[in-house]
Order: sequence, then C-alpha cells, then structure tokens
Amino acid sequence: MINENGLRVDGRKPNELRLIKMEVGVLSNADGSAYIEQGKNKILAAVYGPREVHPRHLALPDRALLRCRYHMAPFSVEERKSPAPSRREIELSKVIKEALEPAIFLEKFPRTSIDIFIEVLQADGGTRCAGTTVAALALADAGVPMRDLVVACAAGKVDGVIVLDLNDIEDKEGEADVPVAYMPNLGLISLLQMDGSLTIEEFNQSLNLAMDGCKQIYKFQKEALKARYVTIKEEVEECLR
Amino acid sequence: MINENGLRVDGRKPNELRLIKMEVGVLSNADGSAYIEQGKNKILAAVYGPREVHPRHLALPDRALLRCRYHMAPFSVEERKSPAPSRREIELSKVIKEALEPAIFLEKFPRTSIDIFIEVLQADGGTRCAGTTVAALALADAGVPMRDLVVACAAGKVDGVIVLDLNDIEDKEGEADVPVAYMPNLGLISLLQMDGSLTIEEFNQSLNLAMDGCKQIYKFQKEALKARYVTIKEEVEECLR
Amino acid sequence: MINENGLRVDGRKPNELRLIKMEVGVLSNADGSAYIEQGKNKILAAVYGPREVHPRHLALPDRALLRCRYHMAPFSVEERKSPAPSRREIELSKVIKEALEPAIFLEKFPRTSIDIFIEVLQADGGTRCAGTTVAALALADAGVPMRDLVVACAAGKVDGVIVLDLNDIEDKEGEADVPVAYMPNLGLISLLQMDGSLTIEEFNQSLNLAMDGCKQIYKFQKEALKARYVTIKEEVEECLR
Amino acid sequence: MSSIMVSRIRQKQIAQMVASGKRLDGRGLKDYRPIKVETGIIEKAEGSSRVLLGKTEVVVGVKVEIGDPFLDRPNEGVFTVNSEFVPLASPEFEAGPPSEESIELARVVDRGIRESKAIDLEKLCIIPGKKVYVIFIDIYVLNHDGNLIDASSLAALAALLNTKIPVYVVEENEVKKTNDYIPLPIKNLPVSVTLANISDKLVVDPWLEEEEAMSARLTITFDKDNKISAIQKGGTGALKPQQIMEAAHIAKEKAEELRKMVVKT
Amino acid sequence: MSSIMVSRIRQKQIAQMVASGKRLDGRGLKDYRPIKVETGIIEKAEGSSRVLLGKTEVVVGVKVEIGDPFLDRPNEGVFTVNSEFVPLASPEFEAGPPSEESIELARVVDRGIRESKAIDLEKLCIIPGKKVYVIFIDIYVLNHDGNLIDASSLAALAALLNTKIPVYVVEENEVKKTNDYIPLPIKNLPVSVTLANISDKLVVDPWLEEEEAMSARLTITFDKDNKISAIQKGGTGALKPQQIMEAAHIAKEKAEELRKMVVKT
Amino acid sequence: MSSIMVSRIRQKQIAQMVASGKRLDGRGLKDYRPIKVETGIIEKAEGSSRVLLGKTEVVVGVKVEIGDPFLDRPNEGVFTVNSEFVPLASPEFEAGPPSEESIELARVVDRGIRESKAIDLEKLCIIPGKKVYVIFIDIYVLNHDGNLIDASSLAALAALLNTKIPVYVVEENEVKKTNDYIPLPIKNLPVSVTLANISDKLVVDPWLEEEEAMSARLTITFDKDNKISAIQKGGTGALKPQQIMEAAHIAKEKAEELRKMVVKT
Repeated sequence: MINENGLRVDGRKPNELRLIKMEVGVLSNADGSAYIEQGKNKILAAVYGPREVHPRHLALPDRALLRCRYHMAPFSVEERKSPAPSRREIELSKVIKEALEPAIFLEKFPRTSIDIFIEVLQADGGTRCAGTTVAALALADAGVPMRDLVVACAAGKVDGVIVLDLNDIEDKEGEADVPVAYMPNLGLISLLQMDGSLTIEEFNQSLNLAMDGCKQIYKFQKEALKARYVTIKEEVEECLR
Repeated sequence: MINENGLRVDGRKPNELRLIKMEVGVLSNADGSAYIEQGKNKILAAVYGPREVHPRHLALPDRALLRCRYHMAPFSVEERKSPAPSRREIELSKVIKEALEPAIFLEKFPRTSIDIFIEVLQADGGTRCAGTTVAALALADAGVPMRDLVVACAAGKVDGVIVLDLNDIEDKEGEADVPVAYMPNLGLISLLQMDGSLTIEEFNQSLNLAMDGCKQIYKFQKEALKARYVTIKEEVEECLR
Repeated sequence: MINENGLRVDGRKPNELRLIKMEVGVLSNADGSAYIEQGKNKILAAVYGPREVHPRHLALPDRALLRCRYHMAPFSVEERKSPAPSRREIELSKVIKEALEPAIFLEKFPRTSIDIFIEVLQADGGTRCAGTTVAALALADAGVPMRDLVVACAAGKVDGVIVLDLNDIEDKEGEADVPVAYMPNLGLISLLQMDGSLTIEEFNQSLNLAMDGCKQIYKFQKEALKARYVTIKEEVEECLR
Repeated sequence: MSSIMVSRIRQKQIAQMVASGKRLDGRGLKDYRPIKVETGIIEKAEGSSRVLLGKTEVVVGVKVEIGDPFLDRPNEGVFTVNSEFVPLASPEFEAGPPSEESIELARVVDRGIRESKAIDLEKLCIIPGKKVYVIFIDIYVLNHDGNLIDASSLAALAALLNTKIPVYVVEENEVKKTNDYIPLPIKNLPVSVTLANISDKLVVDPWLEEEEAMSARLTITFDKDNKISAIQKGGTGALKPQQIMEAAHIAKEKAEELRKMVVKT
Repeated sequence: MSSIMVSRIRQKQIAQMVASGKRLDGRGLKDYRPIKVETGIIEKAEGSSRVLLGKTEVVVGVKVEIGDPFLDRPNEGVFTVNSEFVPLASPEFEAGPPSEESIELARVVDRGIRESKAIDLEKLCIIPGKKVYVIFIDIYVLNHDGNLIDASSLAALAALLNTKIPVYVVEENEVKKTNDYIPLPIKNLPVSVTLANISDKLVVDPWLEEEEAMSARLTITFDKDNKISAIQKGGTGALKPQQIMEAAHIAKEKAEELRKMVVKT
Repeated sequence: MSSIMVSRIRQKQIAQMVASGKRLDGRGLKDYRPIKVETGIIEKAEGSSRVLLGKTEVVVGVKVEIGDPFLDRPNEGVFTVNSEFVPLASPEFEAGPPSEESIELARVVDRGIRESKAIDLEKLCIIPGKKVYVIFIDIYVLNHDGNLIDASSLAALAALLNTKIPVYVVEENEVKKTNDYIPLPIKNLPVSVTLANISDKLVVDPWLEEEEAMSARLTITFDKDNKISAIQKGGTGALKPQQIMEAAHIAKEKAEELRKMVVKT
C-alpha cells in the first residue's frame, strides 16, 4: 500500500494529513457544536450543559458529571449498521470521554452534567480521533472552561512504513494503528490506544508522528474557533452549510 | 370485493356497520372497564385512575397525565404475534391517547395519572377505532369527567366504492382506509389517519361516511352505559359473560 | 440406569449422596461467601448486606428486602449459555429466595436490603439445591441472624427406584425429580418442587429421602462453618483455594 | 389509616377466620370458587378457552405453526407456554418484560403439560429432524383475584382440548398445508390444585386477599391416572412435611373434580 | 419566573398573533420557512440527502442490501423506514430505544412512500421468492426546530431520487454483484404537508414554538397525481371537519410547490 | 465521617507513599502481587483457568462450537471474548447488561489475542466458507481487587493453552464429531501489563485502592517476540509522552516474567 514513490493509496506522503475542514457552531439547539470533515469522515459533535443531571442520583457533589456518547449513523459505513450502540461504540464513548475529561474544569460546575454527543455521519478510519477533535471544539463553543484544547490523530504502520492519519483501508489492512489525543499546551496525552504489531521503537516513532499530526490539526482548530468569533456572523452562517 | 348487487365480501351494504356488541364494567379490578365486539374484533379496555403517578417525576403540576397502551394478544392475529410491543402498537397507543385526550377534563386531577389499557383479544380490521370506542366507555365507567364521549369508525374505498367500517380483508386489499374518531356532541374529530390512495373528493366522502358511522356507534355506546347503570345489577352481571 | 447390583450410573447406592465439599468465606469483597462442590457442581454464593437499598423506593418500612439472583456462567453447561438470565434462572432465583426467606430475621433490618448472588460455575444436576445450601452458608458467614440454617437436596425416581441426590443424567433421563429445602431444627420445608411422574406414595418416599439427605448435608454445613471460625485462619486460607 | 395498615387488619381477620375453620367469602376450607369454562372463544386461534374462577379471569389462546424440532428430539413437535400479566388485570401488574411471577406461572403450567405428556408430541412430527408442529400456548390474565395458577392450568388444558391443527402433506420435501384440520393429539389431562397455608391450616383455591394473608402456597398437578406430574411451593413461609402430604391427598381429590369440568366441556 | 411560566406566556403570544393572521417569525400563515435540499452528501451511502427547513435539519441515508422477500410478496423488494432522534438534535431527545414520536415519524414517512407506490418494488426482485433488494431508509434528525415530518419526508424523497443500486446477475442460482449501478426505480413522488391548528386557524409548517402552542397537527401526503396517500392527525386537541377539508386543499397546493424543489434537485 | 471523606484521605495517603517510592501493601513500585494460575478447573468447558492476582480472582472458560465463518474470512475460525462483572465480585457491580468497564476489559483482552494472532484461526476451518470452529472465551470476574485487565488476559491465555477442541470429520458435506480431541492451535502468547500513574510515578499492577487514587492507567500487551500488540490508556487523567515510553519498557520486562508463569503451567 506504499508505491514506488513512497506514496500512499490516496497519494499522500507518509507524514501527510488528509484534507481537514472544521466548522464551529453549526447546530442551533445545542449549547455548543462543531463539524469536521477529515478525509471522508463527516462527524458532528454537540454539547449540552452544564445543565441539571438526569437521573438526579447521578449528580456529583464536587464536580460536573461528564458524559459522552459516540454513535454512528446507520448509513455511515459500507454495510448498514444497527442503530443500537455496539460494544465498539460503547468502548469508544468511554475512551473519548477520558480523553476530554482532563482538559475540563469540571470542579467549577458541581451537581451538573456536561453531555457530549458525537454523531458519525460517514466513517473513513480514524473516527475516534476526529470525533475527539470535533468534540473539543463543541466544548469550547459551549463556553465550557478548559485547561487546554484536545486534539487527536492516529499514526501507524502500513507496508512497513510509519504513516500519519490512517484512512479506512490503511487502518484495516495496515500493520498497526496508534490513535493519540493530545493537549498541545500542556504537552500531555489523554487518549492512547494501539492495535497491531509494533516494536517499542516503532511505537515510539508512531507516538511522535501522531503528536506532530495533533499539532498541525490544532492549528485548524484554532482557525475554526477564530472563524466562529471573528468573521462576520452572516458570512459564517452562509459557508457553514 | 363488491359483488354485482353492490354487496361486500361479508354481505354488507357499503354504508353498513358490522355487528356491534358492547358491555361496560366487565372487570372487577379496574376502576372502569368495557368490552366490544365489532365483527370478529374482540377488545377489552380498562382504566386505572386518577391515581398516583409512577414513576413520580412524570407527574404534571397542572393536570393529570394521560397514558394509553394499545396491545394485541399473541393469539389475536393469524400468525402468532410476539408479546413485545411492535412499532405499530406504539404508534396506535399514541394516536388513541390523542383521540381521547381532548374529551377528558385532565385539569381536574393534577399530579395524578389516568392509565388506559386496551387489549385486542381478536383482531379483524379496525381495531384502533373499536379500541378507541371501548376505551371511551371504560373512561366513563371509571367516572372520569368528560366533555363528550369519543367514538371511532373507519371508512374507506374498496373496489372503487366508498364503504363504511372495513373488515380485515377490505382493509388489506382495499384502496384506502380512513379511521376517524369523533366527539359527537362537540362535532370535533380527534383521530384521523389515512392510508391508500384517494382524491380529495373521495376523502371528503369517506370522512363524512365515517362520521355517520360514528354517530350510529354512539347510540350503542349510550345504550351500553345505560345498561350498566339502569338494568338490574344481577341481570347485567349474568349477561356480561 | 440402575445396574444388577442396584447401583447407579456413578456407582452410588440409591440413598447415597455425591461427594460434597464446602468452604466458607472464600471471597474478600462480599460480606459473606461460600463455595460448594457437589458431584461436578461448582457453585459460589456471596451475600451483600444488610445495606442501603437501591433503588430506594423498593425499601420496606418494617423489614429487610431479600433479593436473590441465581445465575449460570456461560461455560457451566455443555452448550454455551447466553449470559442474559433465562426464564429458568429467573424462576430458580425466586424459589431459592423463598427457600431462604423463612430462615432470616428480616424484621431486624428495616429499610435495608440483603442481596444473595449465586453463581454456578459448573452444573451437574441439582444446582438449585446446592445453590440453596451454599447461599445459607454465605448468609451465616455474613452474620445475618437466622432462625435455622437451610439445606437442600433432591430425591427422585430413576429406573423405578427412589434415589437420593440425582446427578445430571439421572435428572434428565429419570422418571421424577423432587428438590427439597429443609430447615433441620425447625423441621420445616421451604422449597419444594417436583417434575416427572410419581404416585402419592412414591412422592412421600422421595420427600422423606430428600429430608434424610438434607440432614446429612447439614452436618457438612456445620463443619464448614466451624472450619471457618475454629481452625486457624492461615490454614483455612491455604486450603480454600 | 394507611392502606398498609388496612391490609394488615384484613389479613389478621382472614387468618382468624381460617383458624376457626371459616373463610371470609363463606366457602369451606376445601371449596373452590364457582368455576366457568368456555372454549372456542377466539375463532382466529387454533384453540382457545376462557376460565372464570370467582372473579379471576384467564384466557388461553393456542396458535399452531410449522418450525424446526429440537436437535435432540428430531421426531417430536415442540410446544411453549407463555404468560402475560397484562396491566388491565390488576393495579399491581406493569407493562414490560414478564415479571418473575408471570414466568413462574408459565413454567408451572408448562411442567404439568410436559411431565404428564399431555400433548402427544411424537404425532406432531412432519419431516423428521426438519419440520414439526410448533404449539404456542399463550396465557392471558384478564383479571387477577387470586390463584392464577389453577385458573391458568385449567384454561390451558381446556384450550388444548379445543385445538384443531391443520393437516400438512409432504410433497417432494416441501410441506404443503391442506384444508383439513384434526384435533390436537392429547394423551393426558393434567390439572393443578393450589392450597394456601393460613394459620397453619390448608385452604384450597386462595383468592387474592387470602394470598396476601398466607405464609406459603403449594400447587400440585395430577394427571388422569392420579399421578403427580408437578409440584411448586411458593411464598415466603415454610410447610411441615405432614402438611405437604395432607395437601397431596386433598389435591388428588380436587383435581378429579376439576378435570370433569374441562373434559365435559 | 419558571421556564414553564415563560413558555406559557410565549404560547399565548404566538396564539394571539396567529389569531390576527400573523406569525412571530414574520411568515404568512401558509408560508413554509426557507427550504434547502442537498443530495449525495454521504458518498458511502447508495443515496442521501440533507434538508434544512428553517433551522430544522434532517439527513437521510439510503443503504441497499440483498435479502429475503416477504413470504406473501415473493416478487417484490423490501424497504424499511427508520428514524433516529439523536440527542444532539434537541435537549428533549434522549439516547435509547426510539421514542413514540420517532416511531410515528418513521411510520408516517413510510406510509407516504408505500401507499403512493413511490418505489417500484417489483423491479427490485432478483430471484423470485429468494433474493430481493432491501432498501433501508434511515432518517437522522440533527436539529429539531419543528415540523420534523415534512422535513423528513422531503429528505426521504430526495434521497430516494438520489439512490443508485448495484446491478446483480444471477449465475447458477448464485447472486453476483457487478460494478454497474442504476438509479433506484421510482414511480411516484409523495410529499407531505403539515398544518397546525392554533387559535382555530391553520398555519403551514409550524416551527418548534408553534408546535408547543398548537392544539392539533394535521399531516397530509399527496402523490404526484394530487391523490392523498397518507394522513396523520397529531396532538392532544381536536379539529373541525371543515378545517380538515380546508387543510387538504391547502396541502395539495403546497405539496406541488415542495415537490418541484426536490425534483429539480 | 462520610465514606467519601474516608476514601479521599486514603487516596491521599496512597499518593504520598507512592511519591516517596513506597506502596501501602509493602510492594515495590514495579512488583506484581502474588499470582496463582490454575487450569482445567471447569471439566465441562473445553478449556478453563483461574487466576488469583492478590485478592483479585478471575475465572475464564472456553467453549468450542461449530458455526459460520465471517463472509470476508471464509477460511478462518471465529472467536469472541466476553466478560461478566457478576455482582458477587464487588459491591459496585450490578446485574444487567455489561457495563462500559466490562466491555472495555473484554475488548482489550480480545485485541491482545487477535492482534498477536495468538489463535491460529486458519487451522480452525472445517468446510471453507461454511463451517468453522467458534471459540467463546468467557471472562468471569469473581472478586475485584484491582487490575482486572492483567488478571483477565493472563487467565484468558492460560485457558486457551488449556483448551482441547473436538476433531470433526466431513462426510458428504455433513460435519461429524469424532471422539478425538486435539489442543487448540496457539501461535502466540500475548500478555498485558498495566501501570498506574500516581503522584506522577508509575506503579505496576495497581490494586483497587490504588486504582481509586491514580490519575490514569496504561495497559500494554506484548507478544512472545516482544512486540506490542495492544495498548489501552484508561482513567480520567493524562500522561506525559516520556512516561508512556518508560511504561513500555517496564511492561516489556514484566510481560516476559508473567508469560513464564502461564507457559510453565
């Protein structure tokens, strides 16, 4: 899956990101929302809260309850997916929640909940990372106070080469995938998974490459937030849809 | 399905109702109950309430919570039906509830619930209408104060003819079915659905025919209520079962 | 299934129990726990409580709420069992709860719950009885005050002979199975079921034989409790596993 | 006065009456309430019945389909018993998945039928190992005034005796339905009798308030040859061994009486 | 002031404006909000669309698979309509099994398509009685600002018109997928129009706050030949018969306008 | 003093000790608790094991059945990993559908086995595209005292090494079970090592109270060739990149030690 020129199935260089497009504030009902396209991934995130917790007995006395639901639309994948949450979706909801939690000042909102909803409209590999990136934007859009943004990107190994931001085929057919979420100003990693087969050294390279990718995507995040606040509102609304 | 004499598969004329039998106060535990046979339909309704709401957080500060469950027995149809509520049953529960709600003085019983249970023991086309008719009787039997009775009947189109009170075959093979619930003294329609294919004019005819049917069935309703209260109690109990 | 010498498929005499091994206090988190092997049955029981009831509205004003869950591990039977509770497991949870309830001074702990969890790791016939026996030990280990221990054993009919403590094959291929739970000091029966075909006289014999079996198993129960409290703690812990 | 208090006083009253050999509704300790059995009430079901036991009312419908046999019984038809405690029958019943009481009821009725071999399952095989009759016995409780087990097992038996099954022919390994119907082959007639232990006395056919006052319940199912096919103790109390044997003898007698009501139908 | 009080005042305001022939957002009583229809937005789906109706936003994806026909329709393809009210669309929506509103929505959209015979199901048979096309129409509500039914049925129609199905060939009773795609065969163009009854007047395309103020809702679906294929009354109030006929005439006209928006796409 | 207060104080105590290089239970930061591995404890399962990791206790049972392969892998057997947090193991566990922790555990164990290709799936095909072995690996947590992932993956590996599968023969396209058994073909030996970040230090094999005190958890699974097959970060805190690499080096060493315990068994 790497050709003679060292290029990948979609023509990218090993350390090249896919095309990324982000928009903040795309849904009117949510307290915060954002949309991302990364390759063919198309993902929406919405944040509701801080708000009253339902059911009430889940409320925490000293901080907000953070909840996250990662969910895929039935039409987001090749074969239609049942709308009921799969075990994979439940696991990803957990790791994304844990990726975002260290960045949020939950202690400022005791007895409330902050609910993050991520909807994958089209999946093309790396949805947990793109979902984390877009959820962080929705949190910022909701005005939730944060220590840092969170940005996520995977690296991995394909045909023996360490590559950045694997697409669907690379993810499935490649040798390894290392999704990473990063808090760029704190320099901390809040999501890390891996599956496949890597030596420690290859893993080290992948981790570093993923962090590089995160830093690049972080620039897009900042631009998208700027666009939301600086650009003239009407213009924004026109180009959003 | 209309023969040379203009008669239908079961020998009825186009504007003729099926045989109808109603009984009020047939179950001892419920606060109100009633039973209807309309053609081969055999349907029971029970009302519990006004009573304490469970779970409590559903209680409404300014009126009673009206709930309705339309349910079919597994043996009520040709092929055994799973006892779990189908999507169809959930929709019909909703439209029947909305058909009955405008007739009830819910504001007299804040913080309580009024629960209507409709059990179809045998289904023969038109169960949502017969279920609405019998549920209104059960509400009256429970002493729930009402603006008007509610009575329901379908009309539709079979073999090009607008007909009243479709049976199972006519419903399935006919061109259109228009179930209508009517409050006869208020002259208002509280349930209206349609599926099939009708011109506006045909729909108008169907709607009027259905209202005619409702007015006829309303007479049976009044008789059944009278029988419950006027006839000697012992006699009633004997003939009920 | 009875050979010419009157012996059963596993070599036992008709009134002979299978090998039984019991241990009390085997799990560190539970308030009380016990383990039993009876033939190839391997069953754990744990008791939590008296403790706060969840959900709270289930709490009883005048006594503890007793709950019991009998559950089989997916690998406990020949063909893998789905982990979701089957109808059989739900019924057995109920009858075991009702077998233990008369022995417990529930009135001493109003507004609390006592929760019994029985996990069948391997099933070999008679799991409801062995599960009752081991649950009673776990209750005692939890310090729950009891009127009497509860001990259970089945008798039944195999190849025309009334036999004690049926194993899996005898249970499935035999003519009848009579599981019995007994409170040996009170002389009362708190669980009784039967399936198969027995005359009243044969049932009487089976009931008496089952009570005899209970009395024998009761001795093992007492020894296991003694071992828990009398034997040196270190020795116990070593031989438990 | 709270409704719990009221019901406590009521329970005491019932217990005292039973202690002196009487019942609040005037019955003798071994009397059933009036029983009415109707069959064929659901024309669209292959078999059906309604049983009134005092104010307790139960409908049973039997549906017949074609399906796969169990792997270990390739030559036998299949049946299942299911029970619904629909919320119109009692303020205590809730919509949703079956309660443990509902599951227990269905399983006790099932055991009576299964262990007495009431349905001749071997006659319900169409293509061995491939196609057999599947019999669904659905118990529908319409009004709960106590002793649902006896009402339901009686109704189940009446419905089975009322059941007609379509005749199938096998042509080139394809199963074809004919227009003929034959009665469901029935080999035995299990009838359950339930007794409650109140004030250390046994009463037959407890109604709802007696069930609240009883310490334990014992259901014994007898087949047509006076053999026991199923027993189920219920309730949070315990029983003396001699009470159990006494219950068995009473139940045997009562089962014969009840069986006549169904078979004559 | 509690939010319930606020919403009561708001509802009164809306009702008073409608009574005088006006709407809070400046529309005429028979005006739709601005509508935007996009198609092909989900490349991995065989068909897709997005509809914006004011701030209401709905995406529909169509997936095509191979499956079994219904026993009683061996020569026809199968379709199902499913709807998800995902919790990002509204603070009122909850994760979990579909709500009754969501089920109603899906079934009303389904009826419009089914009764108008919009999809030519007979052309979706591959091997009669064995293999047919199965069309999944999934409605995904992304932002709820009222009148989900019209937005969803419009989006469903746009997505169906956008759908390409893979061509299959049958070789020795095995179904083989080719690389060719053809448009989904569409025979009719059902469009639903929803009116709300507020202050005894009919307003077209109610937005969220109007839905809270309305007494009843009426949805009428017209096919391309101006025949009604489906009607659904909703809401806890009632309607006069003459209002219903008035609504039918308005809806007929509006349906034609909406249909042009989708067909031109 | 509330139990939350007690547990806060306890957490602080644990954090302070770790900060000074010690642990409350006397272990060094890189020490595992005593480990005991038993196999073959469930005779009715094709494979089984019990692992004690301090007071944490896990049983794994392996069942082997015949089933269909995945469409895209017609020549390979299938395995699934399932985990049950049964309520007898902890006051925090509840009956009902698996919690997200239970699902995460099963999926992390699954990934270690799957990505290291521990089971030789190609040897588990009986009839290509039709019949393959299906291996159910069921993790049963009996006592939860922390670090369930390592205990479970160790138990899963031990149970797989203990598994015997029945030999099947194919006669005229029918699969027949013989009386012979052969060991499950195992190609690799994945072992997971979990470290907790407490007071910015890494401790191996956290027990329950350390898990409550930790900010984050990192599990790294190594195969027999010292390659990483799976990683899972858990917990609501974050980690420094250099901590992660440090953890990888510790885990590699520890994994080798643990592997020897299982393989010698």
